[in-house]
Amino acid sequence: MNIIITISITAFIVLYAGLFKAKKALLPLTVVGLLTALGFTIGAWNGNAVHFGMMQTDNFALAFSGICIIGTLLIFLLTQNYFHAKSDNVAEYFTLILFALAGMIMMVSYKNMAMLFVGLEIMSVSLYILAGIRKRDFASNEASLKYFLMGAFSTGFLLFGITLIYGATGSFDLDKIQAYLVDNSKAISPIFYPGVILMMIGLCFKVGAAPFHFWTPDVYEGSPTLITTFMSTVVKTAGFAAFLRLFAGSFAPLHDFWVVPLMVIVCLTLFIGNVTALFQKNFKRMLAYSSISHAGYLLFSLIVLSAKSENNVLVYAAAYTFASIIAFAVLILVKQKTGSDSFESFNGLGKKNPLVALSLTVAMLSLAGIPLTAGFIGKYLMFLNVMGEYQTLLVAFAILNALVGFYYYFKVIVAMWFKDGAEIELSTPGQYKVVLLVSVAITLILGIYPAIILNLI
Amino acid sequence: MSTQVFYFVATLSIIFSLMVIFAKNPIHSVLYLILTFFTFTVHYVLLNAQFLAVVNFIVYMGAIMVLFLFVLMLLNLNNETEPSKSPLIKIVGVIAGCCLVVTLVGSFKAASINSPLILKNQGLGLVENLGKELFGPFLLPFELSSLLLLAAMVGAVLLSKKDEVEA
Amino acid sequence: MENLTTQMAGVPLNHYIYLCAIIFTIGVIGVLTRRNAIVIFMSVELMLNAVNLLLTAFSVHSNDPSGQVFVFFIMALAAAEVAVGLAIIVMVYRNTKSIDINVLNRLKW
Amino acid sequence: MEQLLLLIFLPLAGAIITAFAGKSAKIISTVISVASLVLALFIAGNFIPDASTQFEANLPWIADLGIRFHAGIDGISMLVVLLTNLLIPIIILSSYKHDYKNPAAFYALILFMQTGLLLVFTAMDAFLFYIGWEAALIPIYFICAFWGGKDRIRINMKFFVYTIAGSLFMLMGIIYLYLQNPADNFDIQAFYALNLDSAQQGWIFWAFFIAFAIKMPIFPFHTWQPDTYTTAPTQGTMLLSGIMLKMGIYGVIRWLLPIVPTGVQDWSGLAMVLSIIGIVYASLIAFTQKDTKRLVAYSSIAHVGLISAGIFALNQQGMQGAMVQMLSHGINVVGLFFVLDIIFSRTKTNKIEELGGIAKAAPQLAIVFLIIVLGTVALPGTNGFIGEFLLLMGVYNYGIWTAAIAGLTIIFGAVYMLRMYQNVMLGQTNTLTINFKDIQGTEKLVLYIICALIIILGVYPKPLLHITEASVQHLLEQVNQKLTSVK
Amino acid sequence: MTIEQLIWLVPLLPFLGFVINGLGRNSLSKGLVGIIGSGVILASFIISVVIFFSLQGDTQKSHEVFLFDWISAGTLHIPLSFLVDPLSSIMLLIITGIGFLIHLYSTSYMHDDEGFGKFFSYLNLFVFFMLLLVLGSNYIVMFIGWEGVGLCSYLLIGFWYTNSAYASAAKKAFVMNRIGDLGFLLGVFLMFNFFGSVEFSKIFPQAANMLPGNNTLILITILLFIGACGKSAQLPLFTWLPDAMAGPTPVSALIHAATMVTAGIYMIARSSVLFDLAPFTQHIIAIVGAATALVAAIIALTQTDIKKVLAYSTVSQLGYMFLGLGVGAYTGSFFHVLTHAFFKALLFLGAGSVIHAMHHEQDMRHMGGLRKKLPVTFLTMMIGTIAIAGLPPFSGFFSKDEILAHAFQYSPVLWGIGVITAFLTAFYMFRMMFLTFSGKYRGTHHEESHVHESPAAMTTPLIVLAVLAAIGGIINLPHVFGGNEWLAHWLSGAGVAQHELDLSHSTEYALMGTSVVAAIIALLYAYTRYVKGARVPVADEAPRSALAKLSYHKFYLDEIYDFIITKPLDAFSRFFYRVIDTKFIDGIVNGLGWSTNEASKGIRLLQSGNVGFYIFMMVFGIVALLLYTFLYI
Repeated sequence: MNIIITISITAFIVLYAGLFKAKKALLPLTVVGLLTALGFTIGAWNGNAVHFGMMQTDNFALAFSGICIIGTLLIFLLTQNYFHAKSDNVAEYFTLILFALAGMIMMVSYKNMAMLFVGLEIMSVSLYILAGIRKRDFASNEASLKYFLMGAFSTGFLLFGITLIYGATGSFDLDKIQAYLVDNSKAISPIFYPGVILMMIGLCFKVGAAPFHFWTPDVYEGSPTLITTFMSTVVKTAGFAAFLRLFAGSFAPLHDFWVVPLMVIVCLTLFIGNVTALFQKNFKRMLAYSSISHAGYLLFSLIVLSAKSENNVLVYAAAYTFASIIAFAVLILVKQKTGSDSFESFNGLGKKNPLVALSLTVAMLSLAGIPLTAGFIGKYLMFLNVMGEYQTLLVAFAILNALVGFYYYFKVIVAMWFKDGAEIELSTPGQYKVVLLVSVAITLILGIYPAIILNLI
Repeated sequence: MSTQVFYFVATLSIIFSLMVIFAKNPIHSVLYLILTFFTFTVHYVLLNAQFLAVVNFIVYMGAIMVLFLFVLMLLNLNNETEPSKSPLIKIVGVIAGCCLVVTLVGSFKAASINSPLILKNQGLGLVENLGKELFGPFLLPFELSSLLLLAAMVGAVLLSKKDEVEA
Repeated sequence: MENLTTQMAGVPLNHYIYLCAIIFTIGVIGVLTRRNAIVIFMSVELMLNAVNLLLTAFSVHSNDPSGQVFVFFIMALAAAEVAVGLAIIVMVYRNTKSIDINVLNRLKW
Repeated sequence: MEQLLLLIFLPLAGAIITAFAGKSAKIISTVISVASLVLALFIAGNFIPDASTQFEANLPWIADLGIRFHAGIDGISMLVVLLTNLLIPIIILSSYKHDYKNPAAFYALILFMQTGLLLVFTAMDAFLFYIGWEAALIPIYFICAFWGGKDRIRINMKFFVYTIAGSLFMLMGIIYLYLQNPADNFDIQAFYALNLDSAQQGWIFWAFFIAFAIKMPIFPFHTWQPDTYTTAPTQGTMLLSGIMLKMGIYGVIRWLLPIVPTGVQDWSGLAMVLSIIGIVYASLIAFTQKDTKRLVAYSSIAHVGLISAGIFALNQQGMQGAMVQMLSHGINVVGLFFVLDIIFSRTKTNKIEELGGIAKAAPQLAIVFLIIVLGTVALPGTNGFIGEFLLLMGVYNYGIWTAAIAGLTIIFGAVYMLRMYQNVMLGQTNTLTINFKDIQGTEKLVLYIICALIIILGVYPKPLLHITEASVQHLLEQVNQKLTSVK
Repeated sequence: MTIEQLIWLVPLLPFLGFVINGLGRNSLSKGLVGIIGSGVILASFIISVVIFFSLQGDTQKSHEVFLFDWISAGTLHIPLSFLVDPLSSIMLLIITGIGFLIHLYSTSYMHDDEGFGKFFSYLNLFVFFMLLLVLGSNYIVMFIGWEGVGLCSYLLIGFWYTNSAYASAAKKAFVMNRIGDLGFLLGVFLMFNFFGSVEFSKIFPQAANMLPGNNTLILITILLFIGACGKSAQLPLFTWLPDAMAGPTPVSALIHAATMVTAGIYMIARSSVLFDLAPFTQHIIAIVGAATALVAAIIALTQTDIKKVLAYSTVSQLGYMFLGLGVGAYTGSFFHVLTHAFFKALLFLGAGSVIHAMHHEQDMRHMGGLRKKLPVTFLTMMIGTIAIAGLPPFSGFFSKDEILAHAFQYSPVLWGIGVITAFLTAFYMFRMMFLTFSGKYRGTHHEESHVHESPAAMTTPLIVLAVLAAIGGIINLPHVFGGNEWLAHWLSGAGVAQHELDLSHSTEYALMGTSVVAAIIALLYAYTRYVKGARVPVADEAPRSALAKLSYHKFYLDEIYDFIITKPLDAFSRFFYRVIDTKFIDGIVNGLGWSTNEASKGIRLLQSGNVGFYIFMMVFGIVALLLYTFLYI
């Protein structure tokens, strides 16, 4: 509860600070607010409190809240020199990001469909706006409108799903829904099943799983890079937490029913994400496809439900989030200097900017899943989970896709280190350095000694 | 006899909603949509959900649709210039829709849920009842939906106002 | 009024489901077949309304007011979405002088 | 235990220091690598040649996943550890004449790779083994792709994806074994004790075998290798051929045979056939190669084919032959590539037909090259003979025809190696080779060390055989015991 | 000093010579190199003599000297140990004795060569390996020497490596030897499997208790024989030996006539216990030996290079020895090894002397009338020629006739081939002598004035060898001539027991008479043709009769091998590389990558940018999922 309140209040304060043109104070205020929220998160650890029967801040919720808050914090640090040059509505942007974060906190800790719905929509509406904040930029416009239209469309399905489940169970409460499933395991209302499927569709859309992923590449590419960072990391993590809370929790008794379509979705997602990413010439778009493929890996945790599923998602999401933040941070730097986000603009980056290039290399290795990085541990846990029920073919398929992944992740490594380029020297602001170092440190620590996070939930 | 009212209104709902999507002129679409919403209001009344009926009438027909209309007028889109999609896409779209409705209804196995709708509590849809519910168990989402509205407000302002720096 | 509603008792629940499914699908068809962003958006509103009606029907059926409360939330969302959505459409229109979604194809492949 | 940890992590520490050393990276890395050689020799000196695992380090690592940092040295490990720590300083020394750009990164990567290799060779925990396996791959990829020659990016990408494809399937196998293991850990002894039925063993066999076969490489998984060897910088080629391919062989011995003996038994026929096809096939291809590095690359495939054939023969001679040959091949192939590098650095060509008559201008080089060639063609009295003799004997015990075909390697090997030697070194000098400078300085040092090793190990191989004997015997007993218990 | 204490010095001394000369090849003076090189061999020779005599006085004829454990793996234990017995002690004498003479000769012959030091170090190394070969107490140590001498042969044939034809000849020798070596090695493996050991002292006693005709033994012996074929230049592997004449002449004398090429005979004689139990193999050996003898002799008839004639003659004589081995005349063959070592070394050294005098001209068509210029060379070579032609009482007569007598007993056909070969041998040898030494000098006058007799360092070995070639026959004088067959008795101490000859004395006389008559006819024919008729072989391109062409072109064996082995292998090589490897296997690998890439190109088009399409796809997915739901419930 405190977390949401803190974040909301921070948002208001920032909004008002913007009103009073206190531009310099925005970032410190935000950071203080987020750190406070983080403090509350840690403070509530093991509390497992239920708020108004609507929110449950169990460790699952807190852990994901923590990741979301830290991720957002890092992204805020990346705002240095980012918005200021283009606009003087920085305070509004900050506010919207914070609102979105508040929505995500709701998504990771809901106990009632209403909370899920409200949280999801707070987040989505904020993102629709954030995607379009480059008002004069066609790409940004397009991204915003596409996201909005498709997002609203998918919300319809999500709502239909919620309605059907309500119709079947007479309640929006997750526990009651689960109790309904357990009590009536022989006579579940036939409208419950389509309800589950429709909710799955709605959530798949939010996390960008095929065939509901189509918005992802376009929106990621068109949005301002920083917003893309936010969308592809924190937002995605929250989406998965919501997905997991529902399906690994309430709908778990129906696992046999929804696992088959989910498997199809996983395979499609992996295949389309990886294979399409292969041919991309644009780093940002490649990252968008890569985020699709990571959605596929993350969904592995739902294919075999175990006590570890939730924690596995946490590890994977953490690995993915921090690696992606590095990638996008470097992308922002490169784009600021070269004006392009194609692979070519990374050529020869390693010569003049070893720190940046090294960070990006670590990030790419982690995304590709090379041992000693967090990404490997994440993938390993996913494979381990699925192998637990000997879904070997699925794992083999995922491995083949991971191989394709190596190709495109290494493209940028190749460009940075092995190709000759313009030898540009990036101007890396201090905050970027902090973000890079922190993210690299987290990536490596989780990769080498993941024990610290393995039993968190 | 009065069950016939439901079927009559339902038929109207369907017809009007079809008109919404098939009207060439967006303005007409909006107007048909208002009609559709009106039929919905009737449905709410039939279900004795008076509060919703009122809210639907005010918010949807009064506010939202007026906003639509306003924007259409603002953008001067009252003509029928929208280049329509090729007939093929339309046909495919309709077929896809039909498939959707068939599978949707089919997957409900709705035929099995044929218990008649009985209003057990006359006051269910009244403001009092709903208010208790809304400010009782659903207080938190209610409060938090203020964030939603605020975000939308900020966003709408942000997007609509002319940006000096960029201009 | 009360008289009317008591007489409504005869309508089976599944007929509400049929109705809402059909309206919902009409919304989907609208989204599929139209190119005008505003009309598409309206179709989405149609879908949401179908859901609203169904929720109310379920609510009445199970004698539980929470369904109707949820409809209230959906309406709140609809309002918010309309504000944002129309703002976006207006913004796009300012740049492209069109609200035809087929114009939106710079981002692809 | 401390010694082992020091052995493994000294190069890593060295890598970190070297990475920040700038210009003096060369010296620092040399010192570190020599120090680790001394350490390895010290460990070898204190090694008791029985079947036990010594210097064992067993520390908790990722407890929740049953992963421990469990490493140790037995006879089989000892030999490859020695090989690694022997070759790394040689490889570093061999780079002295080169002026690589970014030397700090270059040497740091080599040392980093050393740690990965040592992890592979000492791991007693499957997960640790896998980590080392990949940790060795990343640096070599960077070495080859950064400092390599023409078309290096595409070729190394292929190499990287190809090898990692294999290793991911191995990871699947490891996970499967872990899930089968009631003790919920990755300990090698626990894996040895597993009782899998023959279908399971077959699958595990393939999961592991493909990884190892790609690494070695065995026909038909070899096509990444000639290109990679050809384009890599010489030190990269040396690392690849001298040490890295031993990872595959070591893997077969340590992880494949004892864990899935029935699988091996069921499929060893095929593995044997592939190995033997590889011997003849690669030898034949080497006949008409026009590029010296490529020729040696193919010859390496042939040699490795023989080693794997010796292992799959599943007997003491074959296995010990494989062990000795791993070391010998490592030394010889590093020597060969170094000589080719010397020739290339002076003439700027690897084309056989453009060379000739170097022996006249550089008699010392001619002699050391000849010794290395003779070691490669397994002349008695050189290290190559001991290995090939035992290997052929092992293969012979499997079947006389297999041995006869595998034995063709001693004929074919002579053909292509001598052809190359003749065309490169003998004959009249030409414009490219007339001013060929003879070897000097570190070149001399390295080549003399290599030649000395070739001859000493050829004349007195007993220490090597002694180190491995008990462990190999134990391993084979384990395999046979398991095989009989299944029946 | 006992044998055990001395024996390791025998190989060690040449090895030291190799090391010293090898390291000091640029710093030591030529004189010193020569002294060291020859001196170590002389010292070895002296020790060998001591060993020989102490062995003679010893009741125990077989001494095994263990040095150290070399290879051990599982049940396999291979010690590095020496075996001194009558057989090896005689070989020691030949190797070190003749070796010394040739070293001495080389000090003069190679004096002007820039690779003098290198030459002596190689030569010493050769002697070392050869000694290892004969001293080894098991097949593996023998194999070290076996391959080691192959290496030295490679090095010395390719001594003048700047000539790429010479380098190719060296490579050819090495590779063809390797073919045999593989057979040898496989034989050893089989022996290890069969007997559980590779030690002579463990194998032979076991074999002695076996019955003849054991299939495994036949296989073992055939494999060993393949090894011998390679080393001792028998059909079909003999073509390397004539090419090996590319090396300096002393090398040809030492390696390719006197010692190395007889290693095969030594090995079979050593393993006579096994071969006796495998009559089938013996049959093959006899046939191969006879065929080789005949074919090589025919080729030798038309050769014009003086060394080539000698080379083919060597092959032919080696064939003789194998014929002997095949028919069970182990002592006879070994006797022939001895005498052949004397006269063939002599002939080669003589030829070397001629070549030296002619300034490295080897073509007999440019020689002639050298008798006056090179009297010592002529005389000594004549003795050698008579010896090889098998005219009594020179050594060749006795050894050859012992083989022929056994061949007759075994099969008259083989004997017939032997006699024909003897006839041909006599003919081409005298042809060579006459072409070289009689008639008129066929070079320019200017060249003629430079021709002069070789220095003493070269002629002394010639003389010593001439004496040995003349009288060498006495060591195994047969009973028919009142001899006591000393060599046969001596070798029986090493377990080399040859089949008894039960021919009547008259038959023996008749056989001898036949071969002697054949030789004399040949001599006369050669005389009339080349001295009286003063005929000179025609130029290379000149037309020849079909048979002469066949002979002159060595039955086109090189061409045939090239056509059926080298060319196809190279073609395979290219095919494997270009088609199978690059196109097929790598094509599949690359194809996977390519098709993924193509798939990527195609699939990314799905992302058309059109919202309508996206939504359509989503609806499609939704319908599919709902369909599943419909079917599930």
